[in-house]
Amino acid sequence: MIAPTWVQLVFLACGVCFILALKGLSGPKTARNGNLIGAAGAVIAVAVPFFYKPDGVDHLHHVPLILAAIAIGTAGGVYGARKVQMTQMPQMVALFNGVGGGAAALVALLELHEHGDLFDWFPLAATAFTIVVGSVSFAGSVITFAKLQELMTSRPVVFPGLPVIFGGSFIAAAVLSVMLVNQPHLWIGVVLALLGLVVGVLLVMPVGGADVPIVISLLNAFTGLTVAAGGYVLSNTVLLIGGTLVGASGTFLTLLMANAMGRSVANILFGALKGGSTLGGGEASDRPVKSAGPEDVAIMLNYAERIIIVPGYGLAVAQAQHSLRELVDVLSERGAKVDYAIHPVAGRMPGHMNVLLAEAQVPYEQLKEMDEINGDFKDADVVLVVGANDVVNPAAKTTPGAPIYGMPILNADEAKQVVFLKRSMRPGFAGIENELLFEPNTTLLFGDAKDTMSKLLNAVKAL
Amino acid sequence: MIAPTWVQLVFLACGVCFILALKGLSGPKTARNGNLIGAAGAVIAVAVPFFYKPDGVDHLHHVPLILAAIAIGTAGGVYGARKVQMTQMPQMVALFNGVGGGAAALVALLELHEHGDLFDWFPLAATAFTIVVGSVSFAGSVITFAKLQELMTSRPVVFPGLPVIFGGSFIAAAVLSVMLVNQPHLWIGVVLALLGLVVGVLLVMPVGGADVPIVISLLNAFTGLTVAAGGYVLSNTVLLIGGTLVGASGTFLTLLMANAMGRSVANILFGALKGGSTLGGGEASDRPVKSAGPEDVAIMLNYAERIIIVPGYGLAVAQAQHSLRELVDVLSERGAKVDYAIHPVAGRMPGHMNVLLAEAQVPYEQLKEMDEINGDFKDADVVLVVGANDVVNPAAKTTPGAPIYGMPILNADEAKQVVFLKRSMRPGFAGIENELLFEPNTTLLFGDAKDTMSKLLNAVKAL
Amino acid sequence: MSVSVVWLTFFVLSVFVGIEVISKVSSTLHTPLMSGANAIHGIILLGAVLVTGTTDNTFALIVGLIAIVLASVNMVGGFVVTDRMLQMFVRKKPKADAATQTPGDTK
Amino acid sequence: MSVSVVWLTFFVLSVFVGIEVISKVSSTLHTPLMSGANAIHGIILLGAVLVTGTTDNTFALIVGLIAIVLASVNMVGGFVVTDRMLQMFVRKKPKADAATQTPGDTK
Ligand SMILES: NC(=O)c1ccc[n+]([C@@H]2O[C@H](COP(=O)([O-])OP(=O)(O)OC[C@H]3O[C@@H](n4cnc5c(N)ncnc54)[C@H](OP(=O)(O)O)[C@@H]3O)[C@@H](O)[C@H]2O)c1
Ligand SMILES: NC(=O)c1ccc[n+]([C@@H]2O[C@H](COP(=O)([O-])OP(=O)(O)OC[C@H]3O[C@@H](n4cnc5c(N)ncnc54)[C@H](OP(=O)(O)O)[C@@H]3O)[C@@H](O)[C@H]2O)c1
Repeated sequence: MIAPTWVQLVFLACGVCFILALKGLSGPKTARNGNLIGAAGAVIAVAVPFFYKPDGVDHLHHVPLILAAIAIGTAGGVYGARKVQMTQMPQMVALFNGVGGGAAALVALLELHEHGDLFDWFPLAATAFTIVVGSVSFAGSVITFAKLQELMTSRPVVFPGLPVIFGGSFIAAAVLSVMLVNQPHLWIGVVLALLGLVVGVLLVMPVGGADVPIVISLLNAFTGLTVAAGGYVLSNTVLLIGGTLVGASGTFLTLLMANAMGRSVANILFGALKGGSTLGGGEASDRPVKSAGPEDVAIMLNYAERIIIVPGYGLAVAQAQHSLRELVDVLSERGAKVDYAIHPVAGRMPGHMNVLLAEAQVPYEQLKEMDEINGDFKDADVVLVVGANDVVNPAAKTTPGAPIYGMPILNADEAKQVVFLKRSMRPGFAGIENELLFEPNTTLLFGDAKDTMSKLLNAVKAL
Repeated sequence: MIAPTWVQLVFLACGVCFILALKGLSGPKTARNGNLIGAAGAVIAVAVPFFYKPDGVDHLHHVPLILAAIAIGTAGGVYGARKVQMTQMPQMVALFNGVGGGAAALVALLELHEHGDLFDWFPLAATAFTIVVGSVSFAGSVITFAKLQELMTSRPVVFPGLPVIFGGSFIAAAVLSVMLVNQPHLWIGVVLALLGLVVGVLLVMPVGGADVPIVISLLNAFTGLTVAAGGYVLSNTVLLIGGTLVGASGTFLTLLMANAMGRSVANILFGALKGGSTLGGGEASDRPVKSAGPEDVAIMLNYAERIIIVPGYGLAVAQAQHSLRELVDVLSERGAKVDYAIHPVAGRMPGHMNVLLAEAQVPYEQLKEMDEINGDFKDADVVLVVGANDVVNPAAKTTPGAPIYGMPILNADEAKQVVFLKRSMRPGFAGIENELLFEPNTTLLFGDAKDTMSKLLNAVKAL
Repeated sequence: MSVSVVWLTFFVLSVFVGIEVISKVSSTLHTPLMSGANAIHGIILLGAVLVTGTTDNTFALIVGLIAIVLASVNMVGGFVVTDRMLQMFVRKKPKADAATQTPGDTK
Repeated sequence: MSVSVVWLTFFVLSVFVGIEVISKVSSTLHTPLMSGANAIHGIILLGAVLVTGTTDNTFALIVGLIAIVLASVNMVGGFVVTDRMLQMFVRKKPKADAATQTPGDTK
């Protein structure tokens, strides 16, 4: 497809928009504008084919149908994006990523069907890559979605023959790709797509508990690379640049995230296959703990000078962030120094907790990152752990073999008093018991966080 | 020039080396390896043409002569690079940059001579650009060298007709470039080169005192862009990528530097043309000051608990950094807390002071950047200003119109005692008087820094 | 230059841009960044439109339209959801004293 | 794609790489960075070699040889002088206590 020069220049400009978008998205002040620039680039790029004669045809065919399809997709996308709760953001990203991967695979299949016989070996290899990896991304994202939405167990799913089936599908995909390069038949492409789906499912199934969001990020990078390969097949710079940007930055981001959890990506993906260690307990223990009512905790907070809040996923689920913000305001007014300690993987995705607290209008300055505040815990009078668990679990330091072993944690155990707000003795996402719950200076305040938090707020106000 | 695929791949790899080189050079731990990777890429790229058949000719002609020329250039470059003193680094960079720009202009002239009649308008425009800007870079760098090496006055040189001549040459260059695009005659190229030389001289002449190093950085970026344009003319990726990298990063670096001096680049280049403000005094004043001997200063230092050293260009000229390091070691041993406050433009180039102190093996941790230490001056018992002047001159804050007005400075004036080591009452590079010298809590220790520093060291040791 | 080398060069340069441009991101912004990047690869919509609009085979047309729907969900939904997340970061203007704010807006 | 657009794309991407790659540099390293970048544009030597080695005109040959000499000074000198500067940064290994060092090596 040779496009006229002005089209090529517009596409280059759209590629630049994507660069500026990523650049913007990596700074808090510029993030929103960055996203808008990216959207502008994307919209312009998509509008272009309606205004020139692509690939020898005198005009774009099926324009009404295409516009209708875009309208349907847009409506669905906007609806989903508007309705989703902030706690469900990871699932949403996974789903959007999956459909993108699926679309890339379909585009590659079509291109194979239409022009495959004219292709050289290199474009054919890129086509095979796009079909397989796009399907992997699609199927993997769907499973990820199911796990996070609790449509299926979030624990690792492993069965005896899994590594064999996985390896077999992988090899079959490689062999078929080579076949496709030699003879560009559509059926080979279709089989490749099906194999990709199998590989995608098998890739994500054994990934357990705490690690699913890393997989989302990885699949996101995969989709980026498939789009880049698709751009090569279609000779389209904007697809190539946009896809490559996402592929490269996504891969890097995945490494950053895995790093924040103290894990390697290989370990996350294949750890469960080697058996064992990601399979934590999961049932509630009945060892004795110290529990208290909101009034007792209120008194404790009232006399504390230095308070650190550790918010976690449960805070978000309970939608207790607004009452928490209010509680913090009251306590600060009374002279206590209160900060939020944000663990990088608190919540279900890195940076997720910041989004949730930002939603509740917590001032940015009160949010302290882990490295910044970890030294302060030993001076804290009270640490209030609201719906968090794994991110303060000392097993990460003390129990080799625990699924979170090696992950840096917040040193809540060093504080004078620790108060947990949770509903039960059930463990967190990683499925392992938290020794800190049984320590003598730990107090539990049972109940749904939203409910206990407002009781606590009233009790503090009453003092 | 269509090169075989392997050559193109090698060139791409060399381009990647340059990227990695710049990346490495921007971190202290990786800098040296980065530079070596860049050198490796450059050497490989230059070796390539000896191993394939460029441009239809069956082999590279004149190989012995070319190798001889490379040998001569290498010998000269290595000799210069080895012999230069660290204080003269800015001149050396200027000179190397200038010859690079000159080479680019010559290459473009040759290309015009050999293939100009085959060129489209766009390559011709690029050729014109390379010739003009390469010559500007060459001439400008030579003048810069002369100014820094004190072969001519470092004060701004302005004469009445200057803006007119400058503007005229500029317009003439533009007109001739248009002519060249229409009819690729060699003589037009030669005239363009001469005009470029004139523009280069006139561009740097009026830049005065403190600002010359910014001009080096700017000319460096110019040369990068000419090399990029040359790469386009020769259809050579490695020239294009390497040149563009330098052009872009050099421009950015120039802005960073100008920012550190609190000036705009336009103001630096054309400030003097508008007349006036960059023309400081330059003669020594004879207002009364308080001076003292090394013994008095030694006693002062001996009883100080918090000492901050402000090193400047004079320290480097005097080669007193080694005795200074020794003095600091002795004082630290006796329990004082001593740090070096490094102004970003102390010395003659940003970061220059760090190089000089690193040469004297001052430990990295004792070097504090301006923002880091500026709050500490008010607690300092003694500030020892060694061969520095402008970077502690309060005129930057108090005297609008002073050449350094707006530049952030080190708050030495807030300290309890200030001691200056300098030879005379003469001003610094910017040519303006320093009020701080006349303050009641300022003491002057006159003499060459190397000499007074060792006397001071002995006096301290004797206590 | 051969076409494949040209594309390889685009690819290599874009890899560096992609990595360098985000290498300073703070973990606060990981989620919106991932989501924004996710929206960007929705540009596969352009590919889907080009392929669908140049075919005359009914089967290909149907598959192409499905690809368009999927890709638009990715692209449009991605940008909208990212914007929704980022709105929250922007809303917080520096207040004189966080503790004296009115508690309002508790959903 | 047309050749000029290809080169323009290379240029644009390289501009971003160039800026992003150095945007984290601390002012400590400005001087070596400038010097290293200066050495990199010495790659014009490659251009000088290519032009000189494909001409048969004596005048052009002489000019080309001059260009080669100048460019090699830029390239080789640039890398060597940068290395010399950077050696100083590397030499300092963390010492137990800076104050107890032997003063030696005062030139
Ligand atoms: N953010 C990321 O990037 C990322 C990525 C991958 C994995 N993860 C994983 O996600 C986990 C994050 O740790 P976390 O400490 O934030 O969460 P967590 O360990 O999953 O703990 C959440 C706690 O909240 C409690 N909870 C749930 N709903 C509640 C409600 N309505 N009211 C009160 N409490 C409620 C739960 O206890 P009850 O059931 O007893 O109430 C649970 O103990 C880690 O395992 C991390 O590795 C995060
Ligand atoms: N680093 C950069 O990036 C950069 C870029 C552009 C411009 N500049 C300019 O360079 C200047 C740097 O400021 P600075 O404070 O480092 O230097 P400065 O203002 O030039 O002062 C140097 C002082 O050292 C004294 N001195 C010279 N030789 C000496 C010797 N042998 N022994 C003792 N003292 C000696 C001089 O006084 P006596 O003659 O009385 O001895 C002079 O006052 C600023 O104006 C800055 O803007 C720097």
